[in-house]
Amino acid sequence: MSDRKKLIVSHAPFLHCGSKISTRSYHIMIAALPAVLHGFYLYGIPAVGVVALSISSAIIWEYLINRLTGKPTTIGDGNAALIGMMLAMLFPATTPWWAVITGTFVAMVVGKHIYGGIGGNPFNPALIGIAILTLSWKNIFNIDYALLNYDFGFQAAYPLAALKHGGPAAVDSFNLFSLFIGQQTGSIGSAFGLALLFGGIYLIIMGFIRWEIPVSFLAGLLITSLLFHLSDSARFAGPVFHLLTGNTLLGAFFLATEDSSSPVNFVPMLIYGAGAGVMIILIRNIGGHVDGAVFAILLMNLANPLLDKIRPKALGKVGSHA
Amino acid sequence: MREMLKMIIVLTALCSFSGGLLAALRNETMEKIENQQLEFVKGPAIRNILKGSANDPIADRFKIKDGETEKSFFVGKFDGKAETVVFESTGKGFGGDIGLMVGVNVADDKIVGVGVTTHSETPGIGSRAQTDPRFAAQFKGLSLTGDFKVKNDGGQVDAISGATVTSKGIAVAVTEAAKTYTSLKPQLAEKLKGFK
Amino acid sequence: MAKSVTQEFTKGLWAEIPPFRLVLGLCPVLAVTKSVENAIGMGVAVIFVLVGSNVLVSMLRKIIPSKVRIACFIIVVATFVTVVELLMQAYTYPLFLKLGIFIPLIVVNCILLGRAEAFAYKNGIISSFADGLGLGIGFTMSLTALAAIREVFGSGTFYGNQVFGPDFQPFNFMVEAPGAFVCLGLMLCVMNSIGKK
Amino acid sequence: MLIHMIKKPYLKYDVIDPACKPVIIPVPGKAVIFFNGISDGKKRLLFKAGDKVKTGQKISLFADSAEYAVATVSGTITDISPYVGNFGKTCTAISIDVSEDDFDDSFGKETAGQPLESVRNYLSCLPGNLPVNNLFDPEKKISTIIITGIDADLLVVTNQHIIKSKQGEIKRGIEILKSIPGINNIVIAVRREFVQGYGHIGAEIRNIDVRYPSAFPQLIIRDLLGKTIPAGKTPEDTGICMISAEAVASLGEAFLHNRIPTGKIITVIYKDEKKLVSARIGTPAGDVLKALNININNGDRLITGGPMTGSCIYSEDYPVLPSTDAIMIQDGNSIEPFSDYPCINCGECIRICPANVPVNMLVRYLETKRYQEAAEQYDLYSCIECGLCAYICVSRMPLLQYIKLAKHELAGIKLTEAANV
Repeated sequence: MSDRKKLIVSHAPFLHCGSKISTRSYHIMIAALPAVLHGFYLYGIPAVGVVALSISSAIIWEYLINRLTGKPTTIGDGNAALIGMMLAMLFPATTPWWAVITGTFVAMVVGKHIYGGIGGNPFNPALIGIAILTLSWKNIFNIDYALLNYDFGFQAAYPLAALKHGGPAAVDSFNLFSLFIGQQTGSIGSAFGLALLFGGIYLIIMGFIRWEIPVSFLAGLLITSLLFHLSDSARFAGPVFHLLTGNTLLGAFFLATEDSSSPVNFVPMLIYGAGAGVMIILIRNIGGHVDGAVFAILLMNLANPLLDKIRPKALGKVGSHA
Repeated sequence: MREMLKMIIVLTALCSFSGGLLAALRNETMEKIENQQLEFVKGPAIRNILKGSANDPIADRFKIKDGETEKSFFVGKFDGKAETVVFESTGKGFGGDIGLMVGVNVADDKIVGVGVTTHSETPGIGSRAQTDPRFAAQFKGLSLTGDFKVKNDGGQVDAISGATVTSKGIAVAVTEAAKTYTSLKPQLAEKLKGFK
Repeated sequence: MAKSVTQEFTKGLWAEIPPFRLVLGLCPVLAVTKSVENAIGMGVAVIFVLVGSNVLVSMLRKIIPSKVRIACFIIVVATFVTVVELLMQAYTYPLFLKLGIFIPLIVVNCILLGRAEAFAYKNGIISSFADGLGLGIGFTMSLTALAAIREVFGSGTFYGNQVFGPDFQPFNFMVEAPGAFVCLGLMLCVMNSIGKK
Repeated sequence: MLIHMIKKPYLKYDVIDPACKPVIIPVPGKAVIFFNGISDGKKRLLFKAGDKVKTGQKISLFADSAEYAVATVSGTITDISPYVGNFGKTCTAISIDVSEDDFDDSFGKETAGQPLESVRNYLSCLPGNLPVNNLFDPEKKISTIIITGIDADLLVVTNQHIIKSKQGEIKRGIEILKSIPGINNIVIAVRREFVQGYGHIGAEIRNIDVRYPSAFPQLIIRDLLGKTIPAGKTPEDTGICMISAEAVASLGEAFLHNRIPTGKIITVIYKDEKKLVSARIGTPAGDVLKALNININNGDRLITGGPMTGSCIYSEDYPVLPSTDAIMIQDGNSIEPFSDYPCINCGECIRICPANVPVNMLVRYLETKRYQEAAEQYDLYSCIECGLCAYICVSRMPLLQYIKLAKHELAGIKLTEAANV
């Protein structure tokens, strides 16, 4: 039996659809790219610097943690780069370098690797990073204050801050269409609604994100803001204004849909999305913060494990499920 | 039974020893602690009101019975005359009682200054009553008689923006101080004569 | 095998350093480590109480009946804590104001009852003294280490002195409660990975 | 093969090419027959090396056991040795040096009087694996038989071929099955394309969906009979017996020709091609491939069964068994390895799972070997082992293997517990 061939033995199934984590990460980054490019166009070199620093430092943190914990290097899956990019999209263009590096550190270490790395994080790491930074350095994240030295060809006030301090009357002058095509101030990646919308639809069609979450997210946001607007239009702005300003669209398509921190079953996805949409409006209209997207999504992340217990009955199970 | 007895004896002995030790220590430190409390809780406000006084107002204090309670008065000497006293009064704020030190010149009944000692107001909003010197400064020179009210209620006090309840509480505290002062003035004048 | 007095002392400094190795007494660790000053104050208070209660319990270990030993330990510990509280009020009042409720809460710190039960009740006075002192110093060291990190990054100061110069914008998160948890977790992680080698 | 839709991608079963005819594989020089059960050293062996066997001869290896195998070739026994298969399944391999066919006629003699007795005594090793033990088990109370005219796994077309080409045999087989007492319902599950021509076969014809894995027993029963098999139970526990079309055809053939059939139809899947072959049971896999001029090299994978549920074998000597519907050869270069990446909770498996198993949660428990909780809380036993989750998994986790291993381990625990009580 000397000519016996050495065969590989492994387990079924012997086919794979070919999907990869890296493909997933890079597609999401590509979908977000137009909005980021628009950020570069609006804010120039500083924005490029923030995005580049954020992505590279996120990758470096991931590499260092891999080395420290003695695990295989996982920067190749693109997840670190993706988190860095999402975080950069939430930064104002004038964010100083040390804040960017602290932000990626918090996102990668406190947001992701403390929980065991990819797939284990209960919160969206980028949101953890931005939330902790916002609480620590309010001035950096005050959009009006941060972008003081810029001269735009359009109304330069941060729409949500104007709404918070002046009520709907103060934001009447904003043209909804120019808001939609990105003529507004904000964080680097959040201004260009049109690009975010197309990026999101691309991701849904390619199957990288679940349509249930953004759709219910936007529905929750629109319905709640409409109810507020109808009850007192002198105090609360209309639904379309809320849709097009702040981090709404970025949150709906890119932040709330982060795999590990969002539910996977149908009904929970709807509740999760709608809950985040409703929370945003509650925070914007009666809460203390100017934009509620970050905290609203973090709150719903918290509810995710509980929500995901609502699931269809498995085959061959009798009686109801908890 | 023996064991039981032993348990009781040991516990009793230990408790008595502990109680005795603590009681002795407490007696020993009581005065020191009171001084420390005055120094660190009320001291800053008192010293701020009596800035430039020749004596140590916390050392030079006396007590007068006001009905059931005893009130502490801190004396400040200016130009060799002991005419200024500071005492504490309270009013209801947004988060609870606000302690207010009110300094008054006995010679002309005018307020020398006020300062918040203890409070539990919202940080950054109500707490500005303690930290913002402009709010306290407006009381200076007013006569310590009658009622104090915020301007919304038709009074003379400018409220801190966003902290109307706190401002009202302080106005009430000053009003209280005026009442106390009016009723205790004779005794106060008597005591002050003792300081030379 | 009984250890030498020196060993009893040094084990508290590294091998059994309380918050990190024993994971005991976390309440003050989280609560008072906003600044190095607080941490040292707390540490000194704990050293005093720990040494005192260890020695006293060890002295009385022959007399205390085992059925009521926990009650006796608590009386001893509570006495020392009250002594510390009164002394602090009398001599270091500003520190007392900052540490506040956490001074009386030393009574329920697991380290004290734990050492009384696990060590002092079974060992001689000298060993108990060494054990108490070692663990107390270890506790103070870990508190100070944690406080140093939190204070330097969270307030930009060390023991009240500016570290980074006036342009530094403090990373407030570190001095908030969640920052304490995150910091402690990361330090535990580092300590564990050092311990493994 | 994978059809992309916004919501659910799905895999489709292949339809057999009408022109496809099985290639006859010559009788091999050496054959191996597997016998269920293993010698514990005490039992007296009835056969030994050097004994001669005839084609169709019943081989009862141990003196006091009802188990038997059927020789599918004539020749001399050269070796009897134990063989350990996947998940510790044990059997005894009987190697035979093949000579000229010499048919044993004891089956033909008994059929005249009592067909059912001879089914029970001779036909448990038919091509297609007729579940004789289940059919005649008085405790199972089988009342319904489902004949599967479609293979459960992807790419395999063995039973489709049988349904198309062996109507006569199937008809005869059904007649015999009907004579089993207690059976009152026989259903044939086939693809819609094959429904024609089965009008008077004597059984109800139902068509099944084209989507993988609708030909799995649990799903056929759910879709065709509207019944659910409780998680962890087999169809037989609820009185339903699943029989492959090939087994029914072989049964019919045995009675039509008074001889136990020995040829097995196999789909050989190699690269993008597939071929039907007919080989003697016991033919080593290597001989089948040699006859088709397929070379396998070091590093390739040789798989018995289909691409989704088959299992790897490590030697070309592994023989064709009565249940071997397919042999698949996977090129070493095209092998996509599983990874040790963690689950990223993307939810693809949840959406593709036909049994609604919360795979994302389940795998977190299985990875940490918490099998008991996995079974109680996360529906381990609802899994029908179709392999779709592992097929779609972005992290490329060996999900199906985790699940199979968990079930195996739990069964082991149960056995130990039962032994200790």
